[in-house]
Amino acid sequence: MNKVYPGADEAIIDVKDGDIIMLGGFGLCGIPENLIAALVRKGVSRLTCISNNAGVDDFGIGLMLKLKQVKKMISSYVGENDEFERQMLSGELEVELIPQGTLATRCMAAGYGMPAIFTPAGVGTEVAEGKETREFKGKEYLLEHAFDADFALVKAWKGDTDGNLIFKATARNFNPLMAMAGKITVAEVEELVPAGELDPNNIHTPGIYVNRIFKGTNYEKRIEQRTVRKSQAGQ
Amino acid sequence: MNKVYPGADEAIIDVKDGDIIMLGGFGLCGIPENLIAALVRKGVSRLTCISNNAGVDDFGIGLMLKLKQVKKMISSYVGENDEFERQMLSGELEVELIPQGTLATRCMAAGYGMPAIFTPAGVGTEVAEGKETREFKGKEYLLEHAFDADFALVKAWKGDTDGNLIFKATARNFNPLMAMAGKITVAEVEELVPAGELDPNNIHTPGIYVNRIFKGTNYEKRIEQRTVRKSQAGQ
Amino acid sequence: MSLTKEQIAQRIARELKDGYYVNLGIGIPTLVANYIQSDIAVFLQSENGLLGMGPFPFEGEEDPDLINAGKQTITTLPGSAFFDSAMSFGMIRAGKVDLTVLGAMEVSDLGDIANWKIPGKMVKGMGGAMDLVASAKNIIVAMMHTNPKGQSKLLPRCTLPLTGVRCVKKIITDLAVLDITENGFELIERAPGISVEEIKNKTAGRLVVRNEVPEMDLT
Amino acid sequence: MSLTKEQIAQRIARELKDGYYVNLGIGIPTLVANYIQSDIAVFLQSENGLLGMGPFPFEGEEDPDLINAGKQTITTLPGSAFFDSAMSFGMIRAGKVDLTVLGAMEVSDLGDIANWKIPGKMVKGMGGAMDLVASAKNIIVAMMHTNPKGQSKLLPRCTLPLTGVRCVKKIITDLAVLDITENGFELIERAPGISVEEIKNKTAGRLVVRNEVPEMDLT
Repeated sequence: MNKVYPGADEAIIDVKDGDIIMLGGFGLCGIPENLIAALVRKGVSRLTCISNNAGVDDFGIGLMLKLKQVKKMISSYVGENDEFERQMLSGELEVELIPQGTLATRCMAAGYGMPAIFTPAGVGTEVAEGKETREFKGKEYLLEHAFDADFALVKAWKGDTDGNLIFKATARNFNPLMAMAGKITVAEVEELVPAGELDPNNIHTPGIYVNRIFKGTNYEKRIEQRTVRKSQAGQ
Repeated sequence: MNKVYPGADEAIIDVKDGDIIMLGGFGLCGIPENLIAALVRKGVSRLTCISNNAGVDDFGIGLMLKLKQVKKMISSYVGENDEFERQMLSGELEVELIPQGTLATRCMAAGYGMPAIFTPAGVGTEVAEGKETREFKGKEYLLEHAFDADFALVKAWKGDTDGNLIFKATARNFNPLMAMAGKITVAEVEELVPAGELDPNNIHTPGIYVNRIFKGTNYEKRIEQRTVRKSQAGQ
Repeated sequence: MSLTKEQIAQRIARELKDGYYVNLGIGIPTLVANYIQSDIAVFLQSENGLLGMGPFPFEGEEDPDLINAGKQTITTLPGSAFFDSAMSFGMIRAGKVDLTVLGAMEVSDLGDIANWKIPGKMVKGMGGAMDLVASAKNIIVAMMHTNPKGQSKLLPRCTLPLTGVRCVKKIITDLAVLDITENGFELIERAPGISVEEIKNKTAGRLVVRNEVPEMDLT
Repeated sequence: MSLTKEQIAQRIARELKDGYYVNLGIGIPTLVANYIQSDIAVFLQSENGLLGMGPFPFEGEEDPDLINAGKQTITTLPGSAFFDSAMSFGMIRAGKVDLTVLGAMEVSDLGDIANWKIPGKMVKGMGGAMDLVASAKNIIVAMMHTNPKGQSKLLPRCTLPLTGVRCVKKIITDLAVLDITENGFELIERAPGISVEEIKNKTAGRLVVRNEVPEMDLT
């Protein structure tokens, strides 16, 4: 058994036009940079992408949008991307906006073998249109279904050769949830170590959920909103 | 704001007769020894206890059974306790046996604000009697409701003064799930440190879920099935 | 005089109590963090997976792996914890977050809120707002009393697509503090120097005014 | 000659493939771990929260915080991971566990299994068995062909309360290997020296026998 791949191109060799693909990250934080670059190189198209955001014009999923590789985006917030807005308003791009917690929990549901979950998010709004509702203890909930994705592409901080993953800080976000949810899960990691080097107490995603893993390179880790305090001396 | 209590007795001062109480642990592994001892000292009765197991005759929840403090047990496996069996067969003790994954997921549902979940466990068995079933993609599931507990009593390895918890090895089990599920959650820990000393990346239960915390003492950590290989020399 | 955004944030900070877990939305709500009283402990939740959010980092210490829900670089405080987005919204849905402060385009006198979409014009998405307003026990809206055209944002009924229904508890604007009651917006406090008359004129929804309405204390 | 429990475990071990994630129940299934071929990598899942279970600890190295689902002290192997019980059953429900091996009191020729309760006599509880049989893609039952009274445990219909319905794929007993098919138990292999006739006599449910039935290879 070998889960370790030489790089991103080999790890997504069997992604096909029309596939449903989950991509981890929140904004540009914790996105699978190497895997996105490989999808761009591969030129695969008509993809349905499930990702909290859609990148920015020239980074992240934005790179795929520019090349019109994406048929449909399923996201919670897409406000950082002009090309996205243009394609959406022109009808070139199909967009399904769903509440962020619903997005996260529908990923978790897939990874936990739960076909559907109940959430109050969106009750009484247009998100609820056409959806089944149900009352529990006087409160109304929407029935939302688990996602069904062909691939989950995630980015972790550290990983081992058995596929165990550890994420760093808020770059964790959707990554462990999507890692559990793909039919095939591919993880790119900043540091790849032999099985046994990670503390089993601190694993965020057990290797059973990860089919392919490789060491990513050249992480740009672009910051969207660089906010700082004045230098320490000024304090 | 102070979550730190001097000890178990103070931390459960407001547990009342008839309360619903979750107790973490799997077998005798990771059980809240100090809190159970305090419940015994306090002598509260008619409790409903939600716990994967019911202890053994002279340890764990078994101590509370002996004193007839428990009106009802909700567990998945209770095969280690003669007094339990006697009380159950004589009708003194009400028992609800539910699948272990259902038990775990109903705790998680409470902690995640999900009123109910779907699981295939128990479909077609007596566990399904009287329960709503529903088919998703050709497979049948039971609708199971989130637990509603007055107190969750858990045991962690390390904790900090803000209530953040870290569990050790398989003593984790139900503890983090129940920690999320109690109206009031009390954690006893082997090591209590000031906020800031635990790595925020490795927290299993964020402090938002923990109302009270104290340093436990005199951990016995009894082993139920001591299984060993012959000494290393013999290998 | 109507309040500045900073002053709105300052007034909201007075709603925070010791031990509160608080989620602050983007915009004015974010500023609230700067005015938390020093004698209380408040834990800021960022829905992208953090409890115990701290101030912006010092220049040169930004970590791209550490951002808030507004995608701003931040720091952590002692006692912080990271988690995934499912747990983050899990604790929100379970009502563990004591207070949510967020901005709005419109609020109705029933407590409905609209803040995620202007049909045909702006569709950025709801992000975590729908989850927050559907679950939080206590929701305070921070916003200007009127839009740039001078039209009231406190309406009998929202005209924009809703984010949540009957969920807002309190509104703090540049002109007033108002509670949502069965009878509509109840005026609780006025901004210093702002007359009840002006607030009446700029509130399109039902407004309840009882006796004396004190001025806000921003000292 | 009928197989010993160790030999049943040995035969089951041949069903394990490289890269498999496997859950082994209490009893005979636990013994399977001792016979995993050295040239394949198999990960043992223990539903109390561990992937990568290792052998029993050496004397004096037992850790009360590290046990398996049978409450036995164990060790971990390199690449192991701990998690909570919800994730444990999450991965089970999601079908990530490739193979589940468990014991049974009765199996029906439809693949139903009963192994958790004898009304009026024994009620230990189902533990994780109902979750496992409801979710695993591949379930092998390891048991004796008959009960201590000599009665068949392979029945047309289970008489005891069920653990799961139409879920068992294969049964490996002290006498035979049988697949569950549309037509009932299909005899795949015999224990060395055991006749088809004896297996027929000791199988109460529908039994399908095609042509030659080879003896198990336990070498």
